[in-house]
Amino acid sequence: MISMSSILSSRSGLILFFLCLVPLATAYLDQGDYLLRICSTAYLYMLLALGLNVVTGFTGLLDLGYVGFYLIGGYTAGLLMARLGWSYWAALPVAAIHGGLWGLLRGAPTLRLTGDYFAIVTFGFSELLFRIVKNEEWLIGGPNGFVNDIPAPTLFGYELWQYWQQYYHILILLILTLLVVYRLHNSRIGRAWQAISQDEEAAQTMGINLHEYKSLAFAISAAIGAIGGAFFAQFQVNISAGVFEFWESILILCMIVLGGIGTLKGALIGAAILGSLGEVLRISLSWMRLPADSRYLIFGAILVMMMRFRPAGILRSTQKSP
Amino acid sequence: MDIDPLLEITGLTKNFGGVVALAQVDLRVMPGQIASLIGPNGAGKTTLFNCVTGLMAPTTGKISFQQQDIFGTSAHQVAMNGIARTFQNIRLFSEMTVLDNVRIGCHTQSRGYLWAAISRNRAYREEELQITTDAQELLQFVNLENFATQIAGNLSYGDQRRLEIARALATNPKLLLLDEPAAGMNPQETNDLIALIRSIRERNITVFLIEHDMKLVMRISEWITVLNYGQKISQGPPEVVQSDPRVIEAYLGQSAGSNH
Amino acid sequence: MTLFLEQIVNGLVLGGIYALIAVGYTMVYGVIQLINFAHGEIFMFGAYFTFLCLAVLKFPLWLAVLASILLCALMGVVIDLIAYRPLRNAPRLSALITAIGISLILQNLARMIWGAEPRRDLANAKSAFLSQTVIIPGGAQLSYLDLSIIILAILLMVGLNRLISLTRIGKAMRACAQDKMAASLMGIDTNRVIGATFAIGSALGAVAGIMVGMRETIEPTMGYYKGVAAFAAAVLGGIGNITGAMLGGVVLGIAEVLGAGYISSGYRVAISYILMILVIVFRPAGLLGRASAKRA
Amino acid sequence: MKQQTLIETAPYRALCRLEIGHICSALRSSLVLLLIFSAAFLLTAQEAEAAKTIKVAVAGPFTGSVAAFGEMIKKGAQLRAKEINGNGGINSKELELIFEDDTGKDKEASLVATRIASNKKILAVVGHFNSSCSLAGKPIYKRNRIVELSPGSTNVNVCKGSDYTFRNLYRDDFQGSFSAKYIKGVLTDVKTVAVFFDNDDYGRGLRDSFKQSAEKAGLAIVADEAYDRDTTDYKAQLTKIKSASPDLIFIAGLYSQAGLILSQARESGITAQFFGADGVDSPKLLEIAGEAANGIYITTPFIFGLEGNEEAQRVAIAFEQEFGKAPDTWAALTYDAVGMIVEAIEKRGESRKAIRDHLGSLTSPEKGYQGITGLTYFDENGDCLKPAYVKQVVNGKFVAAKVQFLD
Amino acid sequence: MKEPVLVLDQVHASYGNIKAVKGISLTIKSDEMACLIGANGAGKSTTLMLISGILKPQQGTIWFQGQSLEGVTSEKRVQMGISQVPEGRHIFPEMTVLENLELGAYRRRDKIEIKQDLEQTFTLFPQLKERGQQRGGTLSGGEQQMLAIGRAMMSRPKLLLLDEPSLGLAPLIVEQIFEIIQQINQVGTTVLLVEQNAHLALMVTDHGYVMETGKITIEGESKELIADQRIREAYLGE
Repeated sequence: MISMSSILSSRSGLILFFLCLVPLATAYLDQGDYLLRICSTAYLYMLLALGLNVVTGFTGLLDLGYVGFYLIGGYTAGLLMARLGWSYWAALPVAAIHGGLWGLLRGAPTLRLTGDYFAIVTFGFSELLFRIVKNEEWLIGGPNGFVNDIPAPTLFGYELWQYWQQYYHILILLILTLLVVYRLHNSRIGRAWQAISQDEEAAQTMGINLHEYKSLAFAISAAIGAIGGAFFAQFQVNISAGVFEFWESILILCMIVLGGIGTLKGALIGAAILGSLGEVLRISLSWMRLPADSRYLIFGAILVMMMRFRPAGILRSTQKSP
Repeated sequence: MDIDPLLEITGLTKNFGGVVALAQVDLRVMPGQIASLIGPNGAGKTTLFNCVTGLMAPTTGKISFQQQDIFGTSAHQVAMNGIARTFQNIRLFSEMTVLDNVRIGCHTQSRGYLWAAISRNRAYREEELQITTDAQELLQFVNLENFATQIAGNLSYGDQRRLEIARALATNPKLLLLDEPAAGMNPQETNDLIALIRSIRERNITVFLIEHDMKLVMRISEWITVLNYGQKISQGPPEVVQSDPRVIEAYLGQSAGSNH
Repeated sequence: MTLFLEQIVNGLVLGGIYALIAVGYTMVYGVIQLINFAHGEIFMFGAYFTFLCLAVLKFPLWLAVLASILLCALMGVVIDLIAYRPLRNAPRLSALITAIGISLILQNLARMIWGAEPRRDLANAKSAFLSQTVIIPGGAQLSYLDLSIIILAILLMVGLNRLISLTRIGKAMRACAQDKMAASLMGIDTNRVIGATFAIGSALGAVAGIMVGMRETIEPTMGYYKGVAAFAAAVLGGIGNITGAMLGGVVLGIAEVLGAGYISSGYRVAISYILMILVIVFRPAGLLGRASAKRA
Repeated sequence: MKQQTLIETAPYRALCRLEIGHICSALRSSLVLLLIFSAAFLLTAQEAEAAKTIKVAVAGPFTGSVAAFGEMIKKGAQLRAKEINGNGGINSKELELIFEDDTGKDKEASLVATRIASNKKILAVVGHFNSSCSLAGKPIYKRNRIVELSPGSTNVNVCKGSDYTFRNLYRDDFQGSFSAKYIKGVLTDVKTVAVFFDNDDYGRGLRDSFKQSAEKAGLAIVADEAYDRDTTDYKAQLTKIKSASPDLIFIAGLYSQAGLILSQARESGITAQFFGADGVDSPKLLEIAGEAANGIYITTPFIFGLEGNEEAQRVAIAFEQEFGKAPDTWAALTYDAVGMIVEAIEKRGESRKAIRDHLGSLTSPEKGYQGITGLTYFDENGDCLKPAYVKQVVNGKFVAAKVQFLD
Repeated sequence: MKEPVLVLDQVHASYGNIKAVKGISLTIKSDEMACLIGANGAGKSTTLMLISGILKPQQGTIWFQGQSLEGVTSEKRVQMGISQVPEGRHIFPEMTVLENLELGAYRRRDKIEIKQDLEQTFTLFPQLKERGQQRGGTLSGGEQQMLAIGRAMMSRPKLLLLDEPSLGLAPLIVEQIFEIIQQINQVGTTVLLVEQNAHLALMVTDHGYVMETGKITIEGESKELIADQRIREAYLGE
């Protein structure tokens, strides 16, 4: 479709090329793997932020339970691979579809709800899922939602568990997601979402079927979350319920708030900053003999400050630009 | 007349928990007309529009559009059927560009769905091109072509009104409902609006409007319906309505009516 | 039968605590339509402030309790002043996100200052009298502390109801909740009334926090877990409705205890989520609320 | 003209390029930031190259809700390092401990594990404490071929399937069945038992093995209740347990909740004997439960002050001198774990592989490591066969139970 | 010569980009009854909101009894003697009639006189006395309007602003309400009435202002305005 040279000739293409070189550079660093892990985690958060952005950003509904889909994806892929021996490449799309279905299911009763009521239901939903994986040992196979020894994906007989492989893996997933979300955002569907977020009634009088387009957003957002979860399951090898706590939802929300709700760039930047800042803080807080968890204080401060002074994100001081 | 009415409302009633907003209203709009709905504040005019466009569920009655029953149809379906509207207190997608506002109006005119949007196949690209061209054309029609890339919320009041009309036109309606299009406009703007409404009619679109500016109403309407306290008190061509004592009474008070 | 009765008593104690917290959520929602996520944290700080006054400032218990209630009331007012008031005219989601942010800040502030480990200092500081137990008719046994929680909750609820229905400030609160524009046309300083609402709600939350601290432990996450349950109680009773919050608290407390006792203790916490979702989806106005326009 | 720029009449290829450009520009700005952060971070990660030291990581919950365990682990390790360095270090190199805080959460643990494993200068890991954290770190350590020696994880699965994971204490299945046997054999008045367990991996695992053995031993399980760490009100479950009137209540959980359970149980008028597992074994239990803790029996991998262990006495005194408080079980186990790693380095050399080879060779009592907590040697999984002891709270203090039950 | 109670001097106000009031000036003299008439969206209600202090003007000054109202909060204005009956009545639906009236006197501390005023209100609106313990929301439209006026009077205003008191009411009730308004004015309260029903408004008032698209286009003695052909035009487009 597009020739390699045309990509390389553009400045942005060069950046992409540069990103692909990161693992080579880190190979010579003392803690290169660790750095790659941080990068991969940041990409994962970027992917999740893009997914959350579809509902919270594009259609303007505050989703406080996004981690629920992350959880569904993680457990679907994790269980299929660890318990039933599925290949990752089969488990990934199944996880995405499963997540999307739950997005629809969760969406159905909430279609009429707006604002804070929607937020509460999403919150309750993810907390319920959290309880279910924690308690239902027969389903998960381990206590506390433990799924052990999730195998790494294999490609032509090679196991892709090394950090540089994981790095490319998530980078590719991220770029594909970005492509899909970008194209949707700049299409008839994306415009309909935007219209819904600004004025539901006016959108209806434009012939936009509210329920249909909201459901579509829920499903796509959920599927992206589930893809993130599936990646995470094999990345982490062991997953447990504890990973999918409520605060994870808030962290992702914080990312899109920081970058500016409703824009792709904002979601990416917010996730990049907080995804890596989180790690820096974790280390530096422990130097200050403060609990590593206190980094959430800073996330909280970011939410408050952004809403107060820059509701449109760090990049923009005024309202949306095209 | 053997032409069928475009919009026919019979016995339309709307209750809000005991309060009757519309009581047994009968009304017709003929194709190609510029019709008006007038009446004092709180007479139920906007409620009637809301019932027709599906934003409110009427209590009882019959609404048919092109001989098709549209009573209780959902708002988006009404739009798909060919009824477009504007709002009394301008409801643009104010954070989007002017062009995008109109392109959203083109929603009814396009089919592309998930796969098309993701793959950007030929059909999709042609459709997007078509939408953009149409939207451009409509912006020209309402004299906003130079504002296409601006954020709708930043336009002046009169421009916002016209943009809302362009957006409604983009849904390719057969009937356009305008809710107080001249509110807050100065005489010059009002004159332009009259011209605009006339040229909309020339596009074979029937116009049905609510308006308080009587000069405007009397100048362009071919048929006027008057509501008061949710009831139809008069209807007819401007001259007839103007001299109807019930109308004068409703507007100027009892004594003025008898003075006349 | 005794078992059932004891569980009901357990539920009432828990319900009393939930009701006290829920009232804070519901009052604020009633006046400014904001889910004050940080309210649970104020409840938590109520316990920590008392601990602080006891352990560091060496106040006697009664003074520590009083000081902590006042501090929490002040905290509620200050939070409103610096975080919510500037957003009064902003989109509602901004205020909600801010509330979540404040909640995160406060919770982690407590974690930074006092550590994440649970503390029993408050429970150990309570007078020996409160630890004694009493057998009530029917054979159920409960401690004086639990008994006083039930009684105190009832007294405070009755007091609050009186305050809201009879006093000048109470009327002003109701006026603000029903029609803010008309209220300011009456000469009511709406910002001051909103401040008072935060103060009263926070003070009641602090009372609940102190009682939980004496009965259970103090930890930074207590505000979140008990806060969510209490919020569910507020939704259950119809958010914005004070009597509803009281009822919702008691219903939820009993439901939770009976659920843990007779269904599955693993899902104990989940009961509040389930009830909350069911209420929102099927009866958004809550048990006592009238059908109202959808929440925007 | 204006119109031309707005309508995308350009051919598809140009459209695609435009799109890639948009996407990349979005990626670019974020990634530049990401890289800046990473670089800043890397600077902090690269420690100044000090004198030649031998680096060993200690990972545990130094903050968080079980920080009391972490504190003792840290101090135990620090004491051992101080002693070793005081005696001239390892092969005359200084032992440097690198503490990494996993906060007791598995998600943090995997990050910590990557951080440790990717630092090639670190030769081994003492940790993690929580079973879930050890499990989370396991695959990472395995892939990076670095030894993980846990001084506290008792979950059955911790050492399975990895040649690089070891522990110097018993497993939960042993602990569970030991407790059941002890109750049957020593507390002969007990006929009926209730289980109250933490609804997580530790609590559930322990509860399963205890229940099984208890039933086998002929004890009647009259109640089996779970609690969540999120809740601090256990009266509902306790009331239910009380109505079953058991002679003994077995708590499978951690000290903070157990302390609360004890005091709430007393308030509810429960008079049954309590019995806890090693998760309860922390001085903090006494702080939290106060008087209500009196009488509870606790299984533990080690007790200071058992007769005939002079080395342990010496360490206890040294610990108290150093830190001003008495050491607990976990400090002792960590003390030994650091010792084992050091011994491995001394015997086999300064490499990750050498340490693994050494630990892997400790397969029989004769080859085992003799530390203050007893003799440690490993089976094919890396689990070790060590006895369990029982202690009891008497007058607000931990004392060794009168009857130890060593079979 | 009566002194002016309220003076608006070149006041501008807007909502976002939309200019609602474009430099209006008017003077209302003490004990006078004035009206502001005009079509929907002309800016009449906005003008009242500016006087009450609910909205802040962008430009221009409002004077009340010779004192500039700049920076004076709406609460303070009530205390100074400006009281508004808002469009759509805005009574407190969940409170009893009595409570609604009591709230009208929120700023006052003189308990005995409040009681007297309450009695006076009940003589003015006997229906309200019967419904004292009924919730405001259950009243009929006319009763609600009476309650809203009664409530506004409870603050003992010097200037009473009325926003479309006839809105949605049956003609008989409108007549009744207008009679009461006239009574209120005769007792010594200055009244500014905003009305759509032009004739009615001009019949009862001394002075009239006509607003169109944010500006005052016609002003004069009400008696003269009634006969003014321009008003007929504005309303009926003749």
